[in-house]
Amino acid sequence: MGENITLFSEDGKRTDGRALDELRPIKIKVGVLSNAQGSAYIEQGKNKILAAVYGPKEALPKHISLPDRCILRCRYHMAPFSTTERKSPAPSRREIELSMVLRNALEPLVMTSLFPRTVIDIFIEVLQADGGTRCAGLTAAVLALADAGIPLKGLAAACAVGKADGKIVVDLNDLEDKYGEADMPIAYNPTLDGITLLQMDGIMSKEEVEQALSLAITATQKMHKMQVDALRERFSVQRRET
Amino acid sequence: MGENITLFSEDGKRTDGRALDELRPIKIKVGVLSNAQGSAYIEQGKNKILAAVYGPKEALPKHISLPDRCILRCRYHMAPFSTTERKSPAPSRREIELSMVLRNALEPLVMTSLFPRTVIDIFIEVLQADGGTRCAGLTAAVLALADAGIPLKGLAAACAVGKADGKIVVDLNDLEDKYGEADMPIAYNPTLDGITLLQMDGIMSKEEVEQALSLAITATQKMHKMQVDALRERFSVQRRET
Amino acid sequence: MGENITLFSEDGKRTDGRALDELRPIKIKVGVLSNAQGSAYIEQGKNKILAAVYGPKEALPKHISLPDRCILRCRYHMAPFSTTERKSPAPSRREIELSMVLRNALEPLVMTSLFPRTVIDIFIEVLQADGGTRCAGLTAAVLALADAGIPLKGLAAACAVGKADGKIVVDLNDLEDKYGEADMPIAYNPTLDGITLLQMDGIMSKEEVEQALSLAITATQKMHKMQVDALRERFSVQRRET
Amino acid sequence: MSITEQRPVISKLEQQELRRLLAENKRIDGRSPLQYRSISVQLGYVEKAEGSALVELGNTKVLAAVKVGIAVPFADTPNEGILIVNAELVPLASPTFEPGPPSEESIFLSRYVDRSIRESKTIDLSSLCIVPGRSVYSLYVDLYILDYDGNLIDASVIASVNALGITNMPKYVVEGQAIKRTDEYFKLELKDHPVSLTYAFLDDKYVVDPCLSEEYASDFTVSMTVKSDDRFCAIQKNGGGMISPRRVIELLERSVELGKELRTVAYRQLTGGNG
Amino acid sequence: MSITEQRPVISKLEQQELRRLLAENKRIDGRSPLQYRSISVQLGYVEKAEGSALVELGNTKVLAAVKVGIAVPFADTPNEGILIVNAELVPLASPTFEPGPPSEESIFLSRYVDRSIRESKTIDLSSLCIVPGRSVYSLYVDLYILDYDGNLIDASVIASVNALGITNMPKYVVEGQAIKRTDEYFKLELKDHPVSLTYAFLDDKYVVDPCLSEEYASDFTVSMTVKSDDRFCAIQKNGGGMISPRRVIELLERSVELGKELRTVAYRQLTGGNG
Amino acid sequence: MSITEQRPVISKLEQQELRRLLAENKRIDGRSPLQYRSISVQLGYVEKAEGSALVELGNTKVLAAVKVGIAVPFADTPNEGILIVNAELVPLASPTFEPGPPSEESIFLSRYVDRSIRESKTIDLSSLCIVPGRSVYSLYVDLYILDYDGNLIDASVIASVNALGITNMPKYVVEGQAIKRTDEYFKLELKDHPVSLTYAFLDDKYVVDPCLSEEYASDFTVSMTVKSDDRFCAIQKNGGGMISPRRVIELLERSVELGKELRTVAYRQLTGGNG
Repeated sequence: MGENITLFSEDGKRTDGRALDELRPIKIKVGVLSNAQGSAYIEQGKNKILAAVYGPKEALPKHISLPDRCILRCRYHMAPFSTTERKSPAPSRREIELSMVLRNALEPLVMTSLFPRTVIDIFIEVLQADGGTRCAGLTAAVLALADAGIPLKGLAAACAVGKADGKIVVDLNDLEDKYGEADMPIAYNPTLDGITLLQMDGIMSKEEVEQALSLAITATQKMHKMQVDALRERFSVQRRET
Repeated sequence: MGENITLFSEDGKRTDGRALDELRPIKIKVGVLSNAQGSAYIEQGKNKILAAVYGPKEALPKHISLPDRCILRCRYHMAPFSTTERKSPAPSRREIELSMVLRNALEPLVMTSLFPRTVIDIFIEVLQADGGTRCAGLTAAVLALADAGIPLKGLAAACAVGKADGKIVVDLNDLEDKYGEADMPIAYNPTLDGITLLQMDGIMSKEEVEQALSLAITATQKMHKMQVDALRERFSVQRRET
Repeated sequence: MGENITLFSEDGKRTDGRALDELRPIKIKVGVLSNAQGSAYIEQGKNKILAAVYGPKEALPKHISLPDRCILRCRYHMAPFSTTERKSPAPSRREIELSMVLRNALEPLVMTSLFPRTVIDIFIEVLQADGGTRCAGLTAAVLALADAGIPLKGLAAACAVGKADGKIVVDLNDLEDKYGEADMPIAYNPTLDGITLLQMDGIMSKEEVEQALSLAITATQKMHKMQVDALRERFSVQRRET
Repeated sequence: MSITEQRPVISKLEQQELRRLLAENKRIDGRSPLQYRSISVQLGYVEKAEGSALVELGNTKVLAAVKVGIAVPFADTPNEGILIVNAELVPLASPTFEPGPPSEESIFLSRYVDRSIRESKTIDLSSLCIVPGRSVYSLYVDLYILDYDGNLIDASVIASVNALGITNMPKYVVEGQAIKRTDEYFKLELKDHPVSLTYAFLDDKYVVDPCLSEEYASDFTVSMTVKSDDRFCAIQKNGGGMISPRRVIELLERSVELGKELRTVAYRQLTGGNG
Repeated sequence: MSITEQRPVISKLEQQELRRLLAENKRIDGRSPLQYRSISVQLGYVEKAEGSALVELGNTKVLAAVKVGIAVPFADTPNEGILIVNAELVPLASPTFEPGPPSEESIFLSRYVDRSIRESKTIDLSSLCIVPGRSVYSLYVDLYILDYDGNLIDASVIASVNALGITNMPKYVVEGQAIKRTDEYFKLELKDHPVSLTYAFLDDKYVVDPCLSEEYASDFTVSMTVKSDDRFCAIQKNGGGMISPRRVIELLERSVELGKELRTVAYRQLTGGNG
Repeated sequence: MSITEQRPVISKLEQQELRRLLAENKRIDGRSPLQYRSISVQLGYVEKAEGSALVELGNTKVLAAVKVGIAVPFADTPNEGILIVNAELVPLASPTFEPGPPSEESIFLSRYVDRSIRESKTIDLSSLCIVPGRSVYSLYVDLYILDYDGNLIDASVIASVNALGITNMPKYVVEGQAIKRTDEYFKLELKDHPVSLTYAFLDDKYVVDPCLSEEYASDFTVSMTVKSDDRFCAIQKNGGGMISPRRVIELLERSVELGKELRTVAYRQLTGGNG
């Protein structure tokens, strides 16, 4: 913002050497915690994020429950050491907003009507933040739900697209997030052709939004495959164990 | 307070041109909000205050309810922009005290035994403050209760009286409130000859308190008429509407 | 800490003239409050501490109750004026920890299985602090429990032992607490030979801990006698009253 | 933690009625799907604020007020003024608003309005610096929801921009180490006139500017803030449900069109009739 | 939000008994309607505070302690010391006092005591300035309710004034930019000796200095603080119910009379027997 | 207020099973009573922290991270750096951990770890002073409990000391009134390698390093922190129940022995295999 940061090298590569439509290296592991019913860990760039799921379980106090479906509770939280400057562990306004945004993005994936009067708790802990934490967190949370054996309408993966130095790019890193012109996080389910998370900050024209949207769909489809692989690995491990 | 503020001009008029026993211009409107069961708006000097009433409704959690009558909840709150310096929206100690004082002043007017186990919520929002907000707020809240169709033992209007530059005055404005010697807010029901709100800050002798009390009774009787007019207008409008 | 504080005079006496194994002057009075079911007051050195007990009474909300025994709630709190610098009345992290430590030290003394589904509240208020407040507070709280007529497995008295200027001492005063090498608060029931509170801060060798432990047992046995005397006085007063 | 919200139970009948009407491109209050409610704007409602506007969008009433102060700038933007947007869902506006610390809904609302103003650069914050690194103007935009009949976002953006548009800034002079307030004022300059357009979706049909019963019946809403140059500065899907990419693109088009109209109406008093 | 308080249920029988007694000008503890309970004052109870007093009014026990510090003055009163009154309704005093942040009752109590001291100018705050605009004395008056048998207000005013009356102020000297504490002390001077008189009303009858069961049975109470010169510096009706103007005037008279007596008793140790 | 904790109901059967095993000096996971679980330490897990370590003690997972900053020293220790230990019982680690402000368990944990480090003088805080009274280093040690299978205390001490042991301190230079960060770093020096040993008691039998089901079944636990020179710097009985003085003395002996072993394993990577 105002500073002369160059987001592209002379050969058109991004600050971390990627092409415009290239995702950062991603590492996903499902079933990483012993107490949680379901859990998943994701590394995307330098992001390190854990997601865990507890439930469905009885909703207490009762007045929060719904007679026809299960409710979701979701907490997105950043560890105090996840950012360059230490962050207070108390939830910031941003974390409160993102907890809601992520709950809204996860809710349409869950077959909530199968578990009336119950609650599912979803915890997303950012251990290290490197731009795009809400998206990586969602990608992990979906897997934690699947790992918990909760029936889903489908998986969804999320990825930020946006604009940096005038170009539409995929999977913004920390620098592009801070100094770019626009940031548009998107969660997408390819089977149902449905977007469950859609936000945009910054400035883009209609045409640029359309172009970014199309990049996001391709990127989340790639991530979808990694999700499936991670689940497959998880279940094959379980099979070996039994 | 230590500063040389003159509260009277040479012809004995107050800083805003009023006589000692003269009220500021008052504008009252009943039924100004669409969601609330009852509402009222008052302008008194530069005060701009909204009051709204919800209820009677089931008291939840149940342990707050009373078996023989309805309970009242009351919140007096100042908008952050209502004062010269921006005020934090979190309730101050003063606002907590006044919420209690106003609840206590409203409670004897309501026929609470008609609605056992229920609760009535009263919200008073000061949009602009100009001295005497608790009194103007009460005057509006009584009308909001009436507008909600809640049976009352009677109306009550409130007005601050006090002492400024040695003289007993009615309806203190902001300057007189700040630099005067004493401030005595009073709510009075003329039919039952009953005072429901009585406070005094500052210094007055027994005789001065008596004199102020007598001024307050005359002033609140005038305001009582305005309350009746505002209710009449409200109901005639409703009649026209139907 | 780093300052040259001498904790012993040339004749080997402590800063307040005591011998190594000598307790400070102690004054105990049981039954000092009118509303509480049980209460006790202790002065130990310049410590002035009140303890009060309410209960057993119905545990509300119900979900905090236990089907097979009564639960305890305990609050250790320091008055804002109890310390040299004024202390905020909001509970500090230290006070939260000590509330838990004291609850854990009192719980094994109470015959909790006699009162299923109930709660006993224990309040400890430090009016003036002079080192060893948790121990003196516990000594008083045990008496408040007895005064409330709650069946106990036995009394317990508490005392800090520790190391100051290389010597093992009993009942540390404020100076020894601050500038000494180690502080070890202990609550002990002589009949059951049981320690219910054990903490240590600072540095001591195994042999020093053993020596301190032995001093603590002698000291708490002396205090146990004072507790019994204070209860006897309380009950004789009550007998006289009836 | 964010928890699934409990909407007031809308009778199945009412929801069915909305569906039936939507199938015929009709709405419960007689509007067509892409018709906005009437807007009234009262400028300068609160004299004690440096700028204020009371906006009525149908029965929804939002009061925005701007308080101007002096503050130390944030360490990472020493040359920029401070803009803070705060929204209060005042309990007199709705039985569902509770007193207490800001709810997630109010945080969400204020953050969306903040983005709409900040990202569109409606206010040039670098023009609000007095002494770099030491003293800058602070603008507190307080949103006060007084009556709630749906679509708080669009009404709040309109109220905020109007309040900012008439804000009187006290002039300060630097005298040595001190900063002194003068009796002079200058007008805060608006660099843009953003509007937000909110759509409520029910079974893949949508309406713009939903009233409260439409909001409750809907699966989710999408808000889009459009700048005067037709570019977008904020988008947000709010609530559960899924939207297809095709629909998003459709909404972008709608918003450019509808935004032009809305801008003219919403800021008529600021611009003398020219959006 | 303030909510109708839930008083412990007083059996109808007990309330009837109080009524019956009042009809005969009698009270449950044998007092006459305008008789105060006995007062005991223990000065200097807390040695770590610069001033303190433990007051027992019947079974009601209030400990007041004054802590003296140095602070930056408020911007609007750069030449005045700071006085802060804080009341803690300590849970060991009553089953109705709960641990946690200050309740409205405790806020009300501390604000009434604050007014009684501040408005009567018992402390000349302008004498507590060290360096104008930079350093002033701060006086924290902490009220600690230890046992609650009614009439906290009157007991708290007495405890506070007594604690202030023996407060030792450390002397400070200004050395260039720094302020240094010396070993010397001076006595805080009391300019007035205010007392509060509280009356509990039941069916238009009233008693002074209500005990707890009278407070619970009453419709409301009225407190009046009287200065040494018989003028009033604070009045407060507390609780529901209505009072007629005639009754208020009657209470003013009563308070002047009773105030003289109470002042002599309450501040005997401060004044050597002369109120 | 501290309230009797509600432990998940362990079936009577399971508790009986533990008792039966203990009577034979056996444990539920096959360990002998004084056998520690296996420990894995991953240094530098969080690159954004100046030091960090992920410790797995059986299924218990604790992440410790050190953030280094600059702060004004406390008034009573103007020449010392600041050490703050904070523990978060993150709700994803256990169904019994709830989001919200620090629970008493988390406060207790962080304060015990703080004492273990501070009293053992593992960090020489006086070496962390930059300008006396004005600028010192601050070390924030954040403990993040990620998976909870008992014995958080021992795991947390190990994680904290490991994280501190690899902490890179940015060098600062004093230039006139200002303090400037340089590009250089130095290693924080550990003066000691304390370890905590935690024992769980059931009917006067005890085991070291309890797993979660042992913790739940136990009457209480005792933790003891031993320095490299075999002296103790922190002891804490936690939970109800009574312990005899004889048993305490026995634990002191055990802790010296077991501490030696544990230190070698826990800090192998820091010390190159020599505890």
